[in-house]
Amino acid sequence: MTADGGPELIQLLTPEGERVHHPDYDVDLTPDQLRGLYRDLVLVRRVDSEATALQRQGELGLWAQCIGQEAAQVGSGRALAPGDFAFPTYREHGVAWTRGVAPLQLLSLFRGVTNGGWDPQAHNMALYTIVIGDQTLHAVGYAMGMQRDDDDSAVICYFGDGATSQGDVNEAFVFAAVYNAPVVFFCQNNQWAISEPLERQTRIPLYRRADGFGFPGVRVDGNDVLAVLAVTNAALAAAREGQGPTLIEAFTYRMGAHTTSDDPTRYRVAADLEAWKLKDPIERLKVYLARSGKADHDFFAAVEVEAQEMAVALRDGCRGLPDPAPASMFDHVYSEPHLLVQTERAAFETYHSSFVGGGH
Amino acid sequence: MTADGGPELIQLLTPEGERVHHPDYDVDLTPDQLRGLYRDLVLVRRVDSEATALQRQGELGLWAQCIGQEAAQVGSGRALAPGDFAFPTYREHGVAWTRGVAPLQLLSLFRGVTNGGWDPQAHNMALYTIVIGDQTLHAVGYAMGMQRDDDDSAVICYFGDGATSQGDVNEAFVFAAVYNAPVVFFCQNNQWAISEPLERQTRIPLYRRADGFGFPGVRVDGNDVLAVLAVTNAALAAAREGQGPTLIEAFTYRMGAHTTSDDPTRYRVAADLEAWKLKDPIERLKVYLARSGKADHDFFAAVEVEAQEMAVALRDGCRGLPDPAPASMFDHVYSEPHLLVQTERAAFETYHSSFVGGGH
Amino acid sequence: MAVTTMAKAINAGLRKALEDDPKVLLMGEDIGKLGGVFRVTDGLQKDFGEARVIDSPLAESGIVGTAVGLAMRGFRPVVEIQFDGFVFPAFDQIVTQVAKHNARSSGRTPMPITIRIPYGGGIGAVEHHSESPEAYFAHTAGLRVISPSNPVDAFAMVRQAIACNDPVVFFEPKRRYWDKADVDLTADITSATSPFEARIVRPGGSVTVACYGPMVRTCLEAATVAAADGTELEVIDLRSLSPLDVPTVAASVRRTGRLVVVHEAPVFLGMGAELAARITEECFYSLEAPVLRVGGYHTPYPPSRLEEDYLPDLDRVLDAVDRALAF
Amino acid sequence: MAVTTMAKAINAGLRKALEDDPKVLLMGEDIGKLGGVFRVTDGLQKDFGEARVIDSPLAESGIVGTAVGLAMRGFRPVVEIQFDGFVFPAFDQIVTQVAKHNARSSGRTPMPITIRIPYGGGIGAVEHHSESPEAYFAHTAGLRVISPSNPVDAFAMVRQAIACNDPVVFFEPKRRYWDKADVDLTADITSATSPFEARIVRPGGSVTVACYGPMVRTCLEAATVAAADGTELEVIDLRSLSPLDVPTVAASVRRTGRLVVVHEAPVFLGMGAELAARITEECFYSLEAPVLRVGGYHTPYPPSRLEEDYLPDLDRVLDAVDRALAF
Ligand SMILES: Cc1ncc(C[n+]2csc(CCOP(=O)(O)OP(=O)(O)O)c2C)c(N)n1
Ligand SMILES: Cc1ncc(C[n+]2csc(CCOP(=O)(O)OP(=O)(O)O)c2C)c(N)n1
Ligand SMILES: [Mg+2]
Ligand SMILES: [Mg+2]
Repeated sequence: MTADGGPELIQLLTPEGERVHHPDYDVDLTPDQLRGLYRDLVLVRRVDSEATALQRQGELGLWAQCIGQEAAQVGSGRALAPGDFAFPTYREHGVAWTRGVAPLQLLSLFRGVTNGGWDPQAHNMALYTIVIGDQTLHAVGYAMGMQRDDDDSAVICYFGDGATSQGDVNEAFVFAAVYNAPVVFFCQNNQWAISEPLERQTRIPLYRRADGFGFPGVRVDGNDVLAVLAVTNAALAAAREGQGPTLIEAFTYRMGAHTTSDDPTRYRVAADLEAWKLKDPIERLKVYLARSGKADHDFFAAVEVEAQEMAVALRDGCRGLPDPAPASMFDHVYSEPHLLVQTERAAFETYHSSFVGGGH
Repeated sequence: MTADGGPELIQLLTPEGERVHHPDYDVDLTPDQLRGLYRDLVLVRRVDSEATALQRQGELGLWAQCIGQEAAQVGSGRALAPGDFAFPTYREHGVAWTRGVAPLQLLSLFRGVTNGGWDPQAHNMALYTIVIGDQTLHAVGYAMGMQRDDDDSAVICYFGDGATSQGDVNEAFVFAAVYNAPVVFFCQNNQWAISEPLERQTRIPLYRRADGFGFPGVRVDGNDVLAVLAVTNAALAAAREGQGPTLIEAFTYRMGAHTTSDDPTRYRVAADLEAWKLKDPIERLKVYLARSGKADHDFFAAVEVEAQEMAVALRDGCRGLPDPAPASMFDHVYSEPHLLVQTERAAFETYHSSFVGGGH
Repeated sequence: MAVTTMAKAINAGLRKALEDDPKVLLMGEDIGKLGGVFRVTDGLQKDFGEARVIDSPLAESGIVGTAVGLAMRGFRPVVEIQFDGFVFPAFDQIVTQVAKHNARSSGRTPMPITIRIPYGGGIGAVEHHSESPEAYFAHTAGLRVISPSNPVDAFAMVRQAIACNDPVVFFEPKRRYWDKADVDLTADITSATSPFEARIVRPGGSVTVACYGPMVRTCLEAATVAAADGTELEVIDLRSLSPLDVPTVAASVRRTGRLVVVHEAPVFLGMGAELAARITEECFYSLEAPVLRVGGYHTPYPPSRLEEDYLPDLDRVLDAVDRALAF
Repeated sequence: MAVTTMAKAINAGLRKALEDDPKVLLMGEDIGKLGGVFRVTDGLQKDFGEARVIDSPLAESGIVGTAVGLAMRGFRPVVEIQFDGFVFPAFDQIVTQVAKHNARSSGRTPMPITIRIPYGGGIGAVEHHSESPEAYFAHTAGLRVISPSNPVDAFAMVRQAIACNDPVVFFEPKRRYWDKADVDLTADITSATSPFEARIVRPGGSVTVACYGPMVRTCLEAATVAAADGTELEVIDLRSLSPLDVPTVAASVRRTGRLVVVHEAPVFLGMGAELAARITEECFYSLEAPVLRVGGYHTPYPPSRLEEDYLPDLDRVLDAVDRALAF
């Protein structure tokens, strides 16, 4: 498997920031829209680096960095219509950004004050899913629901290269194909599943998995926000038009550790990271914007200022996140009364109140 | 999906018994070997029909008929070398036949005197697996064991068209591809998973599933014992030579009910069955043998006599199968002593012995 | 009122649910044209169409996982697992997603999913077709687990399960599918007893016998025999395993002083263990004997020719009753 | 003797098993180059090669399912499930195949598979990384389930699990991975106590406290505090959950008259239920109080900021002890 993605890689912006053309895919964006994407990328990266820092300071239990994958996430997220619905893994901070989920809501999960964090309906984005692959079936079911509602929206479903080995993901392919569900499978191939390289999951490029299930698969440069946008647009359009699923493999790289608990120096060489740094998704858009005169120094500076302000607010917000009330763990186990939970809750509260006046 | 298997169908013997040639696959069999295959097919069908009758007479709890699939099973089973290992579903009576498992051993399972029935090691064939798809991973694991033993044997793994939807089967494809395991995946596409037609499992031909995992897939006429033999030979050879897995789709038809509990008239039209009867695996070989002078009337008659004798013996054997001793259910739960099982067994035996002298 | 089998009563209940709420969907293997291997969904696809009564690919995790997505979209999926032994491929989706999603989303995305599972033995089937896996589900917070024992309850309880906003694992005692009773097929569920409450199906003062699903009939038969010997069994049909109606059982035990719990599932960590622990704690001073348990052994379900030796029967229930009385 | 953490003790045990028997294989996610997310397999791939210490695709059913095939071929696979909450995708292979295959084959094809699972909470992790699913496995006939509580036992028990011809689910209390003890890394397993026996880790006459895995340290700490108040706890480390060493607990309860069972797993249908039922049956006339249980609640494992409220701690153990004594 070629390290550069091979000839099948769809690209509209080279790592050097040169705008290139592709026979099948294109986007036509206004300078405003292009600057908007740049701003997205920068702010998402800032959320990510800020959260990483907060974890180091003990404010978060864990953080799963998305550095390097911003273009894949922002490009696909920005392709969505408001009525579309996104199913993320635990790393789609850039997608969450495009769905209007406040960064602080993401942090609340990694801080350990909630196992959720936002209202899925309010953002048309499901909660983060930690058990690898589970969400792919939810995505297909949701898309089947859209079919039944005669809603011509579509679903986008995120997962990683490692996830493609899970049975559930392949069952999702089966169901989506059989029911012709309006779902776009968006696989961010960041080359690693924790310490395991792609070769532990497949011997052919991942986009070709779709061949086995009878729907189209494409490989896009995941560090090229324009190409990702174009390819996702096309796949969503196909889904809306009743052509069923598409698998998009966004060829990218996990520039950070798997999570803040991980130490990638144990299993990968520094040279790889250096090579991928040259393909950075933000840098190439910046060069393109600057060279083409679509953005100037003032714009870039303003985005920096905005990022800085957001970071400060995020830090303060995070430190101020209150711990949930202890008894809240009993709150939503069921949505209707359940005798055992009621009994245990009462005992819990009695026991706790015994400490108020002194206790043991 | 074409009902006749399409142009990709590999065939060496037409439904009319005409020997045809294929650019990639062939077999060169002696008349003796050809007659042997015919005998296999006839005896397997007789086992099947006899077992069906025994079920109707209340001697078996259930029977899963293999009628119509004899060529797929015998052709692939006869391709195996003694050191190869077969993983069946619950319908591979023809494979069992080629592995030397006595038909009565199969019946013992369906009679309910055992959940197993034979010694897997003695026949290099695993026990029947009822939970759909589970055995495919066992097959890959076994093949990984062969790799580690530097044994250049191969594994063959059977499953149905319905099974291809299971996560486990797709995980088996992943593991086999990643480890390049010497395993032949043999899918008998008999067009039905109980009442569900193929279209509920896939929208493209099943042999193409392999494309998604990066190994070869072929579709063979599953009612053509010669083609099945040829194709299986080639796949086994590739596995032995270190080329890893192959997926064979044997395009065939379940001529009977799903099992003796099933009533296919509820979900499929009689015309289909009639069309498939014209492609019967036994008939075409008989025509070929007779026309080419490789077998004569005496041979066919002798096989009939043998089948008749076997049937009588099978009936008697089945009726004579003793029920297991009640306490035997505790025998092999563990292979080393386990306190709870010992305690329960002792109580069971005490309780039972209380009935001997009268009891309640 | 109509004399109806349990299978037909559930069919009628599903039909009513489909009629009453356009968001109700059925999904499973062979539930459409075939009407299910036990014909429980017979005729429903014909009447409600393929979009609402869905024959699925052969993949249990897929069935339950897509049901989760459908529930997120506002549907009320009712999925069928063809046999007890085939629920395990879906176990991850059930335990990880179905059970936990309401809590994870702070109640924003409830999971009104009904998982129908024919369970238990006694029908002479091959391996994996006779198991009683209910304890796995009852141990799992976020799931409700119920099981009817007769056609009347089956008709009401399946609709109540579907109407419930929480996920309900609905265990159908397959060997009682052909049991018959008079069922009022016009009854509405607002008047029915809560499915999460136990019911005393036969009052008696000597020994309390708690059971559910297929064992209720067995225990009622045992009670008839015992009565002839002058022992009055109070038979409680638990109906719900999560929540477990401990107060009803405890009140009975306070009267009788003795409890026998009966189920087909293995005794070790079965429902009887929980009931024994809880009743002993609640009724410590009322108990004249330890809670005794009758159930399956710590073995895989045996080949069918041995199932009569494996399954609790009238004699084993009476034996436990005798032992409880002898304490 | 060397001061060794539990994680390192298990590593040493795995190393010895690999050295002693060429049929032993390790398989799992990230166990090779990375040495496992907890470094329990650190260095083993380097020393034993990729054919014996296998980084697997990201698929738990695949890991366990291929292990079944390897076992059929005569290997002794030791598989790692990365965290407790990720065992469920493999549940079907474990319950349907690993557990039942020896019986199905009448003992001809045993399943000497060890399934290592780091379990339990207390490490501030995100969802699915802190669960205690042991009851699901202990309820399953055909599996053995054990859990060490300290480095010395961990070193012996992991080797005993691998040497056992039955499948063993080996639960590693992850928050005790860094606990240290003197471990004799030359000790051989023939002299070690059977892993299927409980051990009295602190004798005492007032109340018996049965626990296992991560809770043993907690209960020992509680015993120290109780002793200062004049209450002598007899702490039993169960070590094995299937089989459960009931005789050792019963003998203790006959002396103390009181039993408290402590585990992190939810109380409802947890190991405490079974122990309560069995001990009450065996020691009915010795018990001066009902068996009391301390454990997790019937809720999903809460977000980590609440885990201290969820997990049994010294105070909750002492509270139960007080309640038992007050009966
Ligand atoms: C079922 C399951 N098994 C194992 C894990 C532990 N785990 C968390 S992330 C991860 C690797 C995922 O790799 P990939 O799918 O490529 O996504 P990435 O993290 O690279 O974005 C693993 C093994 C898990 N969360 N769920
Ligand atoms: C996991 C699981 N789900 C459901 C079943 C019930 N079942 C038995 S056979 C069968 C259909 C299998 O179809 P296919 O794979 O095509 O094999 P065939 O029976 O046609 O040979 C089903 C659904 C099962 N045995 N296992
Ligand atoms: Mg990855
Ligand atoms: Mg089929």
